[in-house]
Order: sequence, then structure tokens, then C-alpha cells
Amino acid sequence: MSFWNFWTDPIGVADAWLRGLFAGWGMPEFWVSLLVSLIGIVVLVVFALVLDIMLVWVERKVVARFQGRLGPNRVGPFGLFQPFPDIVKLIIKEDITPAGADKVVFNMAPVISAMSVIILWAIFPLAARVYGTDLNVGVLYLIAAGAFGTLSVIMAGWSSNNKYALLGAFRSVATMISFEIPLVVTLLIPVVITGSMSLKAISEAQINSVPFFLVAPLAFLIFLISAIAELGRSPFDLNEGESEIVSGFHIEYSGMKFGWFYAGELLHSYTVGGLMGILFFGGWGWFGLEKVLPWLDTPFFGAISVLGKALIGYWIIMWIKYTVPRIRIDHMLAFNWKFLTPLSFALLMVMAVVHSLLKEQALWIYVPAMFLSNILVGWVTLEILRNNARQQRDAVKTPEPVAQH
Amino acid sequence: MPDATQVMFFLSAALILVSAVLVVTVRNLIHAALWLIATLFGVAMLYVLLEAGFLAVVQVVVYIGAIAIMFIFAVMLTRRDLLSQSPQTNANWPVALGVSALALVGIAYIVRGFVFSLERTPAPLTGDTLQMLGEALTSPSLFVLPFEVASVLLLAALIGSVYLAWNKK
Amino acid sequence: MIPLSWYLYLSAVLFAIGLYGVLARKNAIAILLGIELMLNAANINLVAFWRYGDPALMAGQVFAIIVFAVAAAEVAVGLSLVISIYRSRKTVVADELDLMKW
Amino acid sequence: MQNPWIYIGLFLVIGIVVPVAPLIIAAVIAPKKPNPIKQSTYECGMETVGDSWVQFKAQYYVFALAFLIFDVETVFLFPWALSLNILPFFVVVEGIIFILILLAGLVYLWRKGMLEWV
Repeated sequence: MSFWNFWTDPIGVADAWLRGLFAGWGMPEFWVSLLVSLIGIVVLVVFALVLDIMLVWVERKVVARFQGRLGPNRVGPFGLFQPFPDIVKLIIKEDITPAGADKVVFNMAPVISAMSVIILWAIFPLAARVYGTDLNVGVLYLIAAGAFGTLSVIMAGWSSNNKYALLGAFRSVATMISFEIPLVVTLLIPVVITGSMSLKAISEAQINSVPFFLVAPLAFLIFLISAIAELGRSPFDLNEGESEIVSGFHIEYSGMKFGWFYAGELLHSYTVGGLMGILFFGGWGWFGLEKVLPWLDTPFFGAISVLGKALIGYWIIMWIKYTVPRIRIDHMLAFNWKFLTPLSFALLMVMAVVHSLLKEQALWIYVPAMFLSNILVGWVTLEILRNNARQQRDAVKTPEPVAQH
Repeated sequence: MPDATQVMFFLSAALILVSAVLVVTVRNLIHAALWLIATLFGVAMLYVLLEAGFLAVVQVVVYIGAIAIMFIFAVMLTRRDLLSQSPQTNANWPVALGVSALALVGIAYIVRGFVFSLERTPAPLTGDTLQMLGEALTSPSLFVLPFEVASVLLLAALIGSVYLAWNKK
Repeated sequence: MIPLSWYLYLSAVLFAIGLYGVLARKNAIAILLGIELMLNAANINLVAFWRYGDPALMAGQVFAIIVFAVAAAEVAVGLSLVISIYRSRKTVVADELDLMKW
Repeated sequence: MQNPWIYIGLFLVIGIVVPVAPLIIAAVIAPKKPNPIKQSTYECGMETVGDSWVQFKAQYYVFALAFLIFDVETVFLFPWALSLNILPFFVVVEGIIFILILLAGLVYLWRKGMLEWV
């Protein structure tokens, strides 16, 4: 029966086995639990990084398809092993530190950038009993990790002693901090609905009722837009702006240090896709299918569900990136402060009111009411925008005929 | 032999004190701001030791994610004299050293003379402190007034500071 | 087990360092950095007293959050003042800002 | 692990060690042949003129200020959001008053044209 135990609770079985093993060696209790968690963390981080390596291939292959090219197709089947020579190249490449750079800060920036993404996986729930840890302030922890990302950008830009790098860093930070406000407010909405900040509790609440994209579709849309801006991906890739500032804050980086910025961005996009799955698409659930097919309700298939949702989210982010052109910085900041921020606060207020009025009601009243309140807020917003556009059109008078006299 | 929490306390205390001293002594102001971030992170570690996880995360979000970034922005906007090679302390820094040493001795004297026992063990936490915090902030018999007043304070700070920083032309 | 007095002494030292920064630094932004250290010292005390007093009373944590708001307001207004002065006088050295001496 | 914060602490340490390891390997095996041309600041092939510390628009700072204030506001809103499920309806009204007071600030900035990218 040991195999069946492993199938239903892999982490628990591995944990018990390792604990028994180390205790058999005569280790004290404290060191055993420390060592076991350390092994768990290393496995989790290595898993995330292997995923990251595969993401390089996915990204290159998908962008090639979007642009009508073949993409990597020489190394291995479908070019699947292409990332490995890439990594070897990055490691054996000469690392150039520009003259006048602040060396310590310059070298710390890529490490902090990678760290800010890797630590997100500490609270990433893959299944009911497969997760790093269940933090009761999980949602805020995500924002705190993002704070380190902002910090790394400004450190890289300042220490490079390069005008383009500094300009790119300023644009990047302006984007990241501006769009953090609607991001945080939409993160508040699942917290309002579940009354908990733990990602595991939020996933469980969705599995027991309905996925939150049915309860708060508008919140999901705002989250998607501001998360893309937070990632600095197109159409919000002002920090890169190849034609003006070449590649932004990491322009002076080469070799593996550049590699960490690149890998960090890919893993961050994928992780944000996963967070969309966890916060709005029911975490490790299969949209109620697991109630019909009980074998889907096992940790292995739960992890497949989360990672698959993450991949779909990642694909949507890539789709937007390779389709939409870049937005000018004044438009982008105006879009955030004059549209997204007021809209997200209005949505939060409406949803808080509807939620507290209807939280005792049955699911079939609660969910449609919440959904309709979202649609209502969206419709009012669209009406206001349409009115505004009409006024602007009327303000521009019809030009007088030139050949009047 | 110190136990694990004591070791953590010493580590974070060392981080806080060393980086705080560097904040007030290094010449390069960007470095001072980065050392401030190290200090703030150490304080967040202390909050974790005090079982105030919410405050630890908020410390990182507000101080490292916002306030430290503001300092770096401000240093970059007021460039030039910040990186001058001249000493960054004013003429009467020995007086300042004396005054702060005096303040330290005074506070330490007061702490020593506390009437209640300082060596008691903290009571174990019961219930969900996060939810208790939410209730305390919103219940009319407790702190709902400070909660709303904080909003007014932030409003005043927003309008005042943007008015000051805005380039009027 | 960590005695309460350790936290209080630590925060006293941090407060003294911050005070030194405020009094001895030339640059107005560096003075604000010192004030941040002092506010953090106060916050350590508040949270420590919450933990070692009655944890059912959330006053300590609520005050700590209010201190976060005060610190943010202080930084926002303080740095804006520095920038606005820099714009008109091209300096941020506190000693040279002697407009209001008399 | 009983205390999740021990786990988070370990994760932070691993999160630093893992990115550092390839950098150390690279530093050992990568060639090092620096010369002044190679190390000069990149500027599309031009010689750099003047300081890299260019003057920035103060507008960046205005947006950072607005961010700072709203960031602190959301910190207050998280405990409020957690208590909605267990407390009566007037708590929602308190939170809405809190949000509206701060949105008034945003409206003020908008009206005065301080959110424009001049």
C-alpha cells in the first residue's frame, strides 16, 4: 500500500521517510526538521529552474510562430535542447563590468532580481498537500517579493553608470510602482471574498464553491493588465524601448548576470500566470470535474492543473506581448492613474458591499449577483469612456472649407 | 548556550546595528539608502521573532518597496553635491555624538529602572492575530477613529507633498 | 527565549544612531534617513510591548501600523520640501539653508 | 515545519545561494581580458558626453509620491478585508469612507493637472 500512500500524499510520505532516515542516524529533532525542509526547498527551487530552462525554449518557439519563423530547430527534437547550449554560452562568456560602475551594487542587482522571483515559489500551492509553506499573509508576501524586484531594477540602473540604463530604470520603476496599486487592489478582492490571505485557503474556497473568475471577472481583467505592466512586458515594455534606450536597465550586463535578468523575467511571467490560476481559476481544481472523476483529485493531477493553468496564463501574456505595439509613457501612466486605479477602487467598494450583503445567501444567488455587479461596474465605466470620447470629438469643430472665397 | 531564537535575535540585531551605523556615516547617499534597506530588513526579521508576521511583511512592502525607493528617487533628483568628496558631516558632529550617547545612556537607565518585570516569558498567542487586528481597526469601541484619521493624514500628505514637488510652469 | 529588555536596549541603540544621523549629517536627505531609523526604533518598542504585554489587546500592532502611515507622510512631505528647496536654491545642505535665521 | 517563517527564511537563503552559484562558476571559468575600450560605457558606438547622472523630470517623483501614499492605504485595507466576513455591515461603510477620502486626493491631483506628463 506504500505506493498508494505516495500517490495520494507524496510530500507527507517523503517527509516521513527522510525524517525516519535522519533520526536513525541519531540526529537531534531540530536539525532533522531543518534538514528536511532544506531538502524540500532545494528540490522545489531546482524544479522551478528546470521549468525556467524549458520556458526559454517555449518563449523562443512561440515568438517564432507568431512571427512566421521556425524558431530553434537544430539541437534535439524541435530544438528542445537549445536552452542548454545557451546556458553554457552564458556561463563561459566574458563578464564585462563597465568602467565607473559601482561594482558591489552592480553584482548584487541580478542576484536580487532572480531571488525576488524564486521566493514566490515558497508559497505556491501545487495541490492540497503539495506546497512549500502555507503563509497566513501570503497575498502580501507576493507584493513584498515584488518590492525586491523594483529594488533590483533601480540598483542595476544606477550602478551601471550609463545614461540609457538610468533612464530605463526610471521608466521601469515608474511603471512598476504605478501599476502596483491596481494590482494590490485586485489582489484584495479574493481576500474580501474568502476572508483569508493564504493562497491555499483561497484555492480551497474556489474548489468548494466556484472559481473566482465567475465571481469577479473584471478584477481578473485588471489583474491581468497590471500584472503585465508589473512584468515590464509589451505593450508596457517602456524599460526596454529598443529604438530609444536600447535595452534599458540591464544594458551593461553580459554573460550570466544578463542571464539572470532574462531567466528571472521568464520565470516571473510564468509564475504570474500561475498566480492567475490560483487566485481566479480554482488553483489545483479541475473546475468541478474532480467531483465526477475522483482520480483527478490526487496531488499529481492537482499539480498538472496548476502548472497547466500557469502555462496558459503565460501563453496569454506572450500572445499580448507579440501582438500589441508599445504604448507611450504618458499614455501608460495616464491609463493607470486616471483609469485603472479609480476603476479598481470602485470595483473593490462595490464588491465589498455586495459581498457583505449576500454572504449568507446560497451560492446560486451570490455568484450571479457578484458577476452582475462586475458587469455593471464595467458597463458604467464604458459609458463614461464613450461619453468622454464623444465630448472630445465634438470639441474638435468640423474644419471650414478651404476654398471659401 | 543560546537557543535558536536567541541566535536569530543576535543575527538580526547585528544586521540592524551595523547597517544603521553605515546609514549615518557613508558618504555616498545612494549607499546610505541601500544600507537603510538592510536595516529595515533586519527590523522585519525582529517582527517575525515577535510573531507579528503581518507587520514584517508590511515593513518590507512599505519601507523597502516604497519609502526606500522614494529616497533613491530624491537623491537622483537632487544630484551633484550629494556625491561630493567633502565630508558629509557638519562641523559640530562631536557634539552630536555626545548628545546621542547621552540619549542612549538616558534611555538605558530608564529601561533598567522599569518597575515591571522585564524577564517574563511572553504569553502564547491565542486566536488569529490577523483577524483580531482587523477587528481592532474597525470596531467603534477600539481604533476606528485612528483608522479614519490615518486616511485624512495620508490625504493631507498626498496633496501637500505633490503640491510642493510639482514643477509650476 | 528572548527577554523583553533585549528588544528595548536594541531599540535604544538604534534610536541613538538615528539621532546622531539627524544631528551630524549635512545633507537634508541624510537627515531624513536618520529620522527613519528613529521611527523604526519606536516601532520595535511598540511591537515588543504588544508581544510581552497582553497580546489580546491589539493596540501595539495598531499603533505600529499608524507609525507606518506617519513615516510615509513624513517621507513624502520631507522629500518634497527638499526637492522644492533644491529647485529654488540649488542646494540640499542643511547648513546653507539659512533663509529663516533671523 | 511548524513555523512557516523558518521555511521562508531558509527559502530566502536558498534564493540568494542559487543565483550566486552560476555567477561564481562563471567568474572562475570565463575568460578575463579587460581593456579600456571594452569597458567603456555603451552608447551605440558614440563617445559618452558628460555625466551619466542626467537630470530627471520631477514628474517621475510625483507618481512615486502618489504610489507611496496609496501603498500605505492598501496596507490598512488588508486587515479590513479580512474582517469583512465576521463583522457587521457598518464595517464595510468604514472602509468605503476610508477609500473615498483618499480617492478625493486623487481627484484633486487630476483636477489640478498634476497627473499630466508635461
